[in-house]
Amino acid sequence: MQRYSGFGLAKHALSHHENWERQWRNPTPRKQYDAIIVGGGGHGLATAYYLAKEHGITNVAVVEKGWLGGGNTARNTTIVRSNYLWDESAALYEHAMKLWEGLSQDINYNVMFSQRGVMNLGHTLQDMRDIQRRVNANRLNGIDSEVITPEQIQQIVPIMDCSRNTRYPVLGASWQPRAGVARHDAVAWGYARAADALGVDLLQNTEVTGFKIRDGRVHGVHTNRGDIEAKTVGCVAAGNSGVLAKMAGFRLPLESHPLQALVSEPLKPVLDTVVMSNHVHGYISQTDKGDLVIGAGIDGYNGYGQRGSYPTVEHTLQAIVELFPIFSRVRMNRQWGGIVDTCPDACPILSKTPVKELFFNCGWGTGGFKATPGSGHVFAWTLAKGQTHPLAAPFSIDRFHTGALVDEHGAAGVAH
Amino acid sequence: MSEQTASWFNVYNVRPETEVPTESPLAWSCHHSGRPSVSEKSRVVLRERAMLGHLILRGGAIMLDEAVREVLGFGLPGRPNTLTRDESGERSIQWLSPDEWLVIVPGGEEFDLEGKLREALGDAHDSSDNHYAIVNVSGGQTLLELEGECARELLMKSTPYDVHPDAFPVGKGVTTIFAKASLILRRPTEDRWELVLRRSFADYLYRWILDAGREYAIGVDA
Amino acid sequence: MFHIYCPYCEEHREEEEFHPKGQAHIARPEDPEACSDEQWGDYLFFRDNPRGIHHELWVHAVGCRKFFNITRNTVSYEILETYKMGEAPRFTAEHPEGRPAETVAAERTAAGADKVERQQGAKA
Amino acid sequence: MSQSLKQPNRLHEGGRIDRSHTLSFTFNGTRYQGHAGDTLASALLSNGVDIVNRSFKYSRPRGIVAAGAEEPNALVQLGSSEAAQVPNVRATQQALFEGLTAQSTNGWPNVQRDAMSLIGKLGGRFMPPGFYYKTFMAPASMWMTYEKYIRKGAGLGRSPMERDPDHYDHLHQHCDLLVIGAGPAGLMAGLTAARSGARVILCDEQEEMGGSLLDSRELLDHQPAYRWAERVIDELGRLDNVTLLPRTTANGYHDHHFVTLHERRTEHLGETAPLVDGVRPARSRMHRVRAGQVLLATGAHERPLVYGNNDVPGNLIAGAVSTYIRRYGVVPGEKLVLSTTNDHGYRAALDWIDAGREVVAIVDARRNPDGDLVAEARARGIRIIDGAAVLEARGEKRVSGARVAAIDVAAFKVAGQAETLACDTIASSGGYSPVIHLASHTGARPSWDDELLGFVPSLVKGVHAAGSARGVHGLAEGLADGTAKACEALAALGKSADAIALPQVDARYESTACALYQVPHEKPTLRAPKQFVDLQNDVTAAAIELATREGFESIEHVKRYTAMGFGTDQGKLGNINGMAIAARCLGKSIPEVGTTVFRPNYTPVTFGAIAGRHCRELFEPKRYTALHQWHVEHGAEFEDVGQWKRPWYFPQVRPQVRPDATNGERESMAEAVARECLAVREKVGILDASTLGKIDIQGPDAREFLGRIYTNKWAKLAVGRARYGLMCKDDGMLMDDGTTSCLAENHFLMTTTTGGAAGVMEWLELWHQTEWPELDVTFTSVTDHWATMTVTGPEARKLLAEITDIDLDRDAFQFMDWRQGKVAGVPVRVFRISFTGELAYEINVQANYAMHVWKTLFEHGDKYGLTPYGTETMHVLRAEKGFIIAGQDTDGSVTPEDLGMQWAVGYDKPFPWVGKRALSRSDTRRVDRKQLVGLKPKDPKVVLKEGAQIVLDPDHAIPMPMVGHVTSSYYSPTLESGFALAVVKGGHSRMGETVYLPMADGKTHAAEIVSTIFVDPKGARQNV
Repeated sequence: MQRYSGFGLAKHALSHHENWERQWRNPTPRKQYDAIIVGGGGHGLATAYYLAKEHGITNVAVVEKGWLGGGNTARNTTIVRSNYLWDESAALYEHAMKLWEGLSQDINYNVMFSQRGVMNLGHTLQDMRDIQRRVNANRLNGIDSEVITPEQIQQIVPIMDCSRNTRYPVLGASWQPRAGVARHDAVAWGYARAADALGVDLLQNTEVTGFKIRDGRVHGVHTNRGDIEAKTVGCVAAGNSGVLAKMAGFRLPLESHPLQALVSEPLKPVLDTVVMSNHVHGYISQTDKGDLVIGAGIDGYNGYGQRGSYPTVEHTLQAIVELFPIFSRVRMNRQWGGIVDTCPDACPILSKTPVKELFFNCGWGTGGFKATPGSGHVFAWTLAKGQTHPLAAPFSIDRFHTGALVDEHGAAGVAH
Repeated sequence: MSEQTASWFNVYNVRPETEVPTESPLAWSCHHSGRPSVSEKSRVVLRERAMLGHLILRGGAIMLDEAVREVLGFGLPGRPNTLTRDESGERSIQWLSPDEWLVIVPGGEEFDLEGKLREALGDAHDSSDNHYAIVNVSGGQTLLELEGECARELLMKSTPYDVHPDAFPVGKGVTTIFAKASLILRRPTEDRWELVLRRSFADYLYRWILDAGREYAIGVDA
Repeated sequence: MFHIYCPYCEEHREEEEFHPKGQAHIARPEDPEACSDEQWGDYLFFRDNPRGIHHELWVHAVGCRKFFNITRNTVSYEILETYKMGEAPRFTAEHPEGRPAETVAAERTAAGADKVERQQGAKA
Repeated sequence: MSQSLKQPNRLHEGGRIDRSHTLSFTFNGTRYQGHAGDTLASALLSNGVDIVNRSFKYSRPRGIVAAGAEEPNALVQLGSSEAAQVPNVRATQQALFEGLTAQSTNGWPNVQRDAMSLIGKLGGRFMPPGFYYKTFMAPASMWMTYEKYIRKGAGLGRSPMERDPDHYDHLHQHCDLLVIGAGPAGLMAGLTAARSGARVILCDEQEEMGGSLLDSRELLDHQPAYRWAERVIDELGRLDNVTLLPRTTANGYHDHHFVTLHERRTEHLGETAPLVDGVRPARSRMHRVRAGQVLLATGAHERPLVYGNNDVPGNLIAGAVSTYIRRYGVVPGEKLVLSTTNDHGYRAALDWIDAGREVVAIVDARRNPDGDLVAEARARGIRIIDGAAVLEARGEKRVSGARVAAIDVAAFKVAGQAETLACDTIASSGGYSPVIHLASHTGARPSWDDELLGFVPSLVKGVHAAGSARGVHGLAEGLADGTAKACEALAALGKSADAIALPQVDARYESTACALYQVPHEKPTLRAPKQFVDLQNDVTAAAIELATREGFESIEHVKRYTAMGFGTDQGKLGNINGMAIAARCLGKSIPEVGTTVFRPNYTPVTFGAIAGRHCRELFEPKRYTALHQWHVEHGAEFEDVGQWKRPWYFPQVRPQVRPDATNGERESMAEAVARECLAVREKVGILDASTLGKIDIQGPDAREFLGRIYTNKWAKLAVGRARYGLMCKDDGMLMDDGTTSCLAENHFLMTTTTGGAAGVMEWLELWHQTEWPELDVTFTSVTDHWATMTVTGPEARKLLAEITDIDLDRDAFQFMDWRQGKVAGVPVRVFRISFTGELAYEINVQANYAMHVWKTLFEHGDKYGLTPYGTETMHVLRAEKGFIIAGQDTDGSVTPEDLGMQWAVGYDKPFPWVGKRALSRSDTRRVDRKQLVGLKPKDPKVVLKEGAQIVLDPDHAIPMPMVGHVTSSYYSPTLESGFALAVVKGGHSRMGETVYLPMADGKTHAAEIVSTIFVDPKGARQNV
């Protein structure tokens, strides 16, 4: 693998950039692999990378029906934080956070992880109780998190309307300084390049059409480019997980919903942190290019169309203008939708399935991007050992039968 | 004291027999937001018809139609989203759902009407064939009238429902979205729209209508 | 934004008047106590989530307040039909072009039309 | 301020501007003049302003390239005052108005001399696509510092820093046919539909309707084409069934033919909306259109050619040159070289020469073109160089020449010796791309047409395209297509329309265009002068080639790696060229490389317009009770509960609070709440409880229904009695609670929590309509009908007795009874329900009479110390009694058993009620579930923080195992101590144990686990 550095860049510039190598190969599928990962998004690529790097399993294929990182990795609002309420989810997201903190160096690809802080606003007394509860839990779990006052909020974000005149005045916020944003596409590309360098085959335009299952055990997949055998198959297909599960003969407690987002035209920097409000329903940050990136709500119906309903966008912009009256004359450039696979408890599934050696990693809902390194890391462990990683154990499918749900609706970022 | 008309249901007159001060759902709004006066420039005029009698009828259409004809002298609207009125226009019945109607009558008539309807419908406490319900909701809603050349445009600013005469002929009435609340919108005559609002949303809707009507020099008829 | 035909109001209304309530035709087990934890969990949480034709329960929340079903394509978002509670869909994954209305009606009669089908969305 | 009053490039005649109406405006600090009818762009060109901006990445000087929505460079910051600032306004779409003030969005210290351009020149090389990803990684700790500097270069325009003085609104529209675009096809379609009587909306994004007819060289009915357009527009304007919307852009196509149109109502008049009759109209308006059918007559965008230094000011697309000359009377230069691949581009040269300026040459990539326009150009004596193209532009701040050479298109190489032609303007035309954006918003993928050399829209049911929008480019053909497609659309609605006769138009022969996207250069692309594809994001052909070399093979990867098409123009000019270049690099065809997906908006729309009137005071409804005015007049502070405004507490104004206080100071919240609490415990208080949800339930099966939906029993509740009930979801978790009273055998009144009211109502309907339709029962919301006031405290009976005819004797009217009677002369129902633990009467009165009853109570209440109290006091009092608040003490993961409320669970009810089955699941049976308990702080002065986490071992290292948290916590003036409710793992079996609460300030509080009932555990006080 060509090592990336400022010095290297200068060297290439002198040769008119004619000698850059491919970031990853475009291999022909082999007949057999040790492990197949279905889904070439951030989570799947991270899984492949950690399988190769941490477990020495390099005979791995990532099977992707479209282009790498083309699903929710390409469509999210890039927020990274770990201030989740319950011990189980906080541990998983904090595991991810620690990996984020060294990720660019680990994979030699600048994912532009910018720890500019995330605040979750509270607008009602109950919001503030929930914030206190979550922040206190975070603190005792060793996660940086604090409750800040409207005055402190106003200092961090001078352009926000923190007055008493708004419909739902800002009463306070939780604040995680280590949280922030990252460059979403680069995460997929960086993992892809690093996994490829370790020998992983990244098979794009390869669609799984079925699973080879004998005696209750998976033996590989059928694809539009032929059958591929493997001892272990891990599915990391977000919104399409339900479709894959159906192919394997079982159902999941998942529904795929549209989740919309939008960006403004590029503006000179005016907002240096990430602001989220469940109550008035919008979250916002500004990219290094100057776009305001704004997340809207989930539409209530199932949808694979990568678009949602217009009123959802209207509500979000009303909320943004309510919080930031100065943005009234700023213009929305583009909107789009992702497909989020949501669980009834707003927590993921990292689990064995009724089919032996077939594992699923899905149900991240609105929390997928921020979990990418952690999800890949524990899922690689799970695939390598054939048993669930301790951090993943609370997130098995069984919980929907026993009732041991981990209800994160309050912290999931989008109120439901 | 208690004026129960049927032992199976608790029905009584919620209106005081003696004169006591009353406040319509818009009392606070008129006090707080004022009442822009009607002028020659007013292209929309708003008027509250406060303190009317509002009853919800629930049950089978055929059974209720018979009773209503007997008591009020006119029948239930036959089609969804329509309303019927008596000759004076003072009493109306609107379709709300396949088993639900809104009856609006002059204030003070509602209790008497409920009694008569219950009498006409008979004792339906244990037979599943003729279950019905009547609920007095007079304190919970109020009726606004909207007139003027720009009334329709004001509605277009406020509701996604199609208010074009082709889609909303006289005699139609619907429950729909209005701004960020819901209300009942009806068109009893060629030139008049009626809005039936819920009490707790009345102030919001009043302020919305004044705001949307400002460019039409909206006036409020006292 | 969807334009939804309410089978009770007998006209199209804007999506803003409706609430989606999840997958349709999910009946509560007759005898919950006889269910295993697994069966009960399946009833509460496990859904089809198809890519393509899907039957959904909606309610005309700001309108007639009636629940009804929609057959909708979850990719194109095209609504193929709406139908009242207790009725069967004409359009299904097996019959994407739609079965003749008579066939559906005949099936209903055979199944006992007087027995209203119980069907409901998520209750958890 | 400098001034320039000449307009050197303005023609003396022609165009659609009003020369008698001069407007002055300021750009980058210089005053200029233009005319009514100008856009900012045409006015700048008429004044000879070449550099309008600096490019985003390389800071290269940039000029105006296009004349419409596709313009990538001419983005300006508009506004003379802070509040009126609008960032990133496209000068080609901004009508000129008197006093317009604009600035370039980039360029420091100014666009003429930009300090950053040096970096662009030297450093450009070091900024290939993706360079961020390859650098700034070491050391890890430095990224935030690097980023700080990178961010300095971010953005185009800037956000205003003050509140918007304008407002915006929405108009909900409905029509049979929505026609988007009022060019030849759109006007014909609109006219066809309009004459049929259908409801038609015709919108067009430009200042004036007519589209290409406004600058056409062709004649319709033997007159200039615009005359025909004017006649049609006039006819349409007089029809009642037609809504004409000029200055209106269809920006988003949503499902089921829901289209959003953005109408710029006042943006051509000033930077803020001017007052009309003292009222400020909406600055712009979103039309939310629900259409039966939609016809897209959105035309086509011309593609520029990609050649070296094609970004130097003076490079324009050919069509824009024609538009500026014919529509605005502006010639944007002296000497023109035209580089084209098609006949249509020749118009620019003909218009140029008509304007009396010099055409140096037409460079045509085709060999021996023979169309009518070519012949006309030859006849006018213009030099035509065929089989050739402009390889690169010369000049830095303005084109000074064009290097031209023969090329071999198929082999992608230069085929002859280059010649440099002196010129100041290069116009290029690489063909026409149908404007397919709106069609692709629907999710339909466009398909490539090899003959048209462009993507044509795929259309979902109900969408039609006509004219150039679907590749039907000729004028006669476009007109005919418009009327035909309108007939088709109306037929789909079951309406008939007659095709209308076409105006007379001369047939014209056009020779075939050739496919050329990137012009070859003698040097390989990576070494050639920069060939820009996406001008706004500084994406070059070399960048695309490099991306493909690095393995970015999907067009989506190419776009994302290079940022192509991510600008505010969304790649209207460059995307097709970029795809074609990617295809060339990958050795694939364009359709193999695939299409890109367009998303709303077609052009950017302000947040304000999308938000509409739902701002500030009207952002969301505030719901008020019938007693709101009284609360306001008595100084209440309010709490938001759902959409309701509830009195939180009533701080009193007292003459002297502290020795140092000034007169008239109000109580603190703690003081007010303590006073209110004591008033209830010792005298009598009153609460406005009107916000509780109230549902009237009638029917022979009402009782059965209640038994199924509540966890507890209802079979034996007698008429005249009330009962508290718990409602669970079928997962066994508590969702709501409240009392329900039996009004008559078949008649109940249910109350719900304030926030849960709507949800419970829908819940009841859900179960009734979908699961138990055989039950005869109906539900009607009466929340707003009844106002509810709670009179509670030891003196409540005495007070109420003064003004009621109800027998309040403790045996005649017992706890959990309700009675009917009069209070203050008004018929009411009174419920002996207590949420405070004191003697309490909840009065339900028809809301119109509520204020009278409330005031009468106060008239009589003074002597008993009647005190109004708010939600905070209500919370303290109920918590002292261990009464829960659903949603505060529960969070969706709590069962009735967790709450210790087994007494409210009907284990032996015959019907398997909602929530029952879940109570026997393995997780629900765990003994270490979190259970509701009371907490008594060891230090009575301490009020634990709600949300504080509970641990058993305060000395445990982080991460600390947590066993629960505080759900409710208050200071009790009755106990003179803090107290709390909490959920604790296995809490019910930990009574008396000590737990710890480590706080953020470093303190750790200790508390004892106690019963949830702190005051009057036997309930004697409420039974008096």
